[in-house]
Amino acid sequence: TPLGPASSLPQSFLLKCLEQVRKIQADGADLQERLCTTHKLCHPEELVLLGHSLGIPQASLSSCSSQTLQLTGCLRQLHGGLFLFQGLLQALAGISPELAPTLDILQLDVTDFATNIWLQMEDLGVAPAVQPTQGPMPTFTSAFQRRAGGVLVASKLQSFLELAYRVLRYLAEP
Amino acid sequence: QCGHISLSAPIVRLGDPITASCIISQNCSHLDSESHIVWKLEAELQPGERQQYLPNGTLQSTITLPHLNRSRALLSCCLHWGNSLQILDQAELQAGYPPATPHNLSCLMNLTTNSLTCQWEPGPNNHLSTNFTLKSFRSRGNCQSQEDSIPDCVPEDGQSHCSIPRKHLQLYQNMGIWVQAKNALGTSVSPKLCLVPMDVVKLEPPTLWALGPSPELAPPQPGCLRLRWETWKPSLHIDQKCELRHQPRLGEASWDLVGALPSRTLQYELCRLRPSTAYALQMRCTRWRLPGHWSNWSPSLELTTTQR
Amino acid sequence: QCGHISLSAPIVRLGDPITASCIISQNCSHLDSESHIVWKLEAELQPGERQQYLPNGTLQSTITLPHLNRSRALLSCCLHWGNSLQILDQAELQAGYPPATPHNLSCLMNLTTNSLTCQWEPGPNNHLSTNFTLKSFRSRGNCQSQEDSIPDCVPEDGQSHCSIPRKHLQLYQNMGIWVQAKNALGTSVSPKLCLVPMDVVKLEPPTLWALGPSPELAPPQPGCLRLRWETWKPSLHIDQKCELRHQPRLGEASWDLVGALPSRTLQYELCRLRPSTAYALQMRCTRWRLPGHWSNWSPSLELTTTQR
Repeated sequence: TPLGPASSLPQSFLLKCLEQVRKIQADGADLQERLCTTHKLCHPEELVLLGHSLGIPQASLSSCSSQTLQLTGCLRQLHGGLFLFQGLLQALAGISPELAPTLDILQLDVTDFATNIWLQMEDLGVAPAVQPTQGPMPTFTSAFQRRAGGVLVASKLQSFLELAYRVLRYLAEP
Repeated sequence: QCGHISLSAPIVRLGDPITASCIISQNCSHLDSESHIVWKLEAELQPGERQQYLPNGTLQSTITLPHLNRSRALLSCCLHWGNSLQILDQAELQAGYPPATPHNLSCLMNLTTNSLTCQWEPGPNNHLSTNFTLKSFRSRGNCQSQEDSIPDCVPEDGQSHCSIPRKHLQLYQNMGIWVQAKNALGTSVSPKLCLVPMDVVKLEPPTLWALGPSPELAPPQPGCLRLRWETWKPSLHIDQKCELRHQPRLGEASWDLVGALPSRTLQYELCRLRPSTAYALQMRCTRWRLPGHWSNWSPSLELTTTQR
Repeated sequence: QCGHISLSAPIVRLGDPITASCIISQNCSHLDSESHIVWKLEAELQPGERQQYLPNGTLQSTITLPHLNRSRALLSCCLHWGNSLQILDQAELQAGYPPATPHNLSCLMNLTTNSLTCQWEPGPNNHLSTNFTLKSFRSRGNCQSQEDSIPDCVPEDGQSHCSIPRKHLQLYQNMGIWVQAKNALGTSVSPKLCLVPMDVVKLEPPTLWALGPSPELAPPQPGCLRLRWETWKPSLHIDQKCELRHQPRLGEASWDLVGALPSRTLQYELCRLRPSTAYALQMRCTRWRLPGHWSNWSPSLELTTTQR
């Protein structure tokens, strides 16, 4: 049964989600800044062609748009997207010694956020019957590809979080 | 082996009795009917041993020390030989108490080290080597049920604090945490804490800056001060509310408080102060509307109000 | 792989040429006859590439940078696509020099850490990651023949000293010691030292004490001072000779030296000094009749001679 808009989501859950989004955005910005300063990879637009060949999947938040907000679908897409980014960040392992700590924190924060949404869906009885399984992930075969992949994944993550933040803010408005 | 001591127990409670027996084998080759085993506790001879020859010709002596009142003592099994007393074996006796219950367990989430640091009071010295372990598990509800366990956190020797690294934490989920103390005489566990790491974040104070005169701004009113502040950088993602307190630097006036301020402002004007007076200002913040601890008060920012 | 750079050599000598080729495969799927590979060194476009289509349809471009003058540089293989320049692969170019010969190798035997500490000067920066290793072996004669080798001593990152632990040392036998420097462009070795650890002991200075007046002793003569000294405790087993120097604390007089003193005395009288004058006394010692280094001078002991 789809949920009514904000009514059923606890305020503390929404406030925690907003806090987590801000943290992940900060982690992501830190990763992007380090990729730029350390490896001179500063613009995702320069890596579009490479991105196509690597086949980096896209996460959709279509059920979260303000016009057609469908809460259960939105929560599931939010979780699905975060779960996808967990896999992508994992695939970037070995990116470079300087970036590894930043990538680890980013991955932990994304995983925490995904878990919180899953647990909330379970509490509301709208969680999918089965935990999602990770689809095929791009294989990064060189240090350069992991760094270029890092730029592309971080930039997609920021766009995803921007959308998520907007819908969570809307849901949290009293 | 020439002589061998065996103990009723290697470690006993302080003041309890302890029984030791010493067997001296034939290959000590100096045994004869007059041979007599002598016991020494540290340097003092101990009376009251019972000695007997065993069928296989070995000599056995047994002694019971009624009250072992020292946490460490050396027990020696000796034999008169010529005019000397020969030490044939030694055993270290240990006595103490089972560990007291660790108490005052408290934890703080450290945003710079990204770890949850817990500390406790170990209780009185029990004279024995005691291992403390910080145990924890993740839980959905209020820590009644255990979801999945977290690896034990073993503090450095003699330390009464331990830090659980970020990779074992779920910052927004409940965790059950307690301390276990274990030594040779027993085990004790502290009362259990149930907390969410992000709800016990240790916030550092915000930073206050004076706002210098600037072309876009009219000069401040007499009896007013202009300042701005920003919360501690690692907590920028956390919504907070802050409090400002101020008092004239000289004289005995107590602090005045301005509450419920936003966690960041580019420009704030504090008025209804005495003109041309030097003031000390301090600020602290707390995570808000979500639970959290107040930070300490910031160092003082000293500003002087303009003349009338 | 969409694009792949291969280099003539990952590391070249500074100023040498370097050739790179970039192959762009079909699965970049945007290749057409107008496609043009562009090379960038850091942010600057590099002219002079030679491009060709290979039989299997892949596009290959080769470029030679005549002089690589930067120790680190990022080379990018790019492709015009729409109105953007797409980066398809990057390679980190490194340039530097083979390691200079490490020089000024010297070693001291440290009696407190019980290790032989050697230090050297690495020579000018060669811009490449260079591993220094302190190598040594035990030898009967004057290090011409190697008896048995000693494990390599690897200094901590960036350090130009290393300590060989006591368990690898025979303190009274000859040792051949040298430093090897190795990087991607070559290896160099320092001149070899041949030494006996105990002959290069680093002695700490002796300790001087004033001799207070005492009943058994007659008061010191005017112009005389009484003192005693003792060599550094860890070197008490080493026969030493010592030197005492003294100078009036005030004024410009230079140091006066008293040589060949025993390494320990319970009471020494220094005379022919100016009466009622404050003197500074210092002492140093060296292993003697066996070879050794002089210790530093001890801190000053300040004594004043009695009136006439």
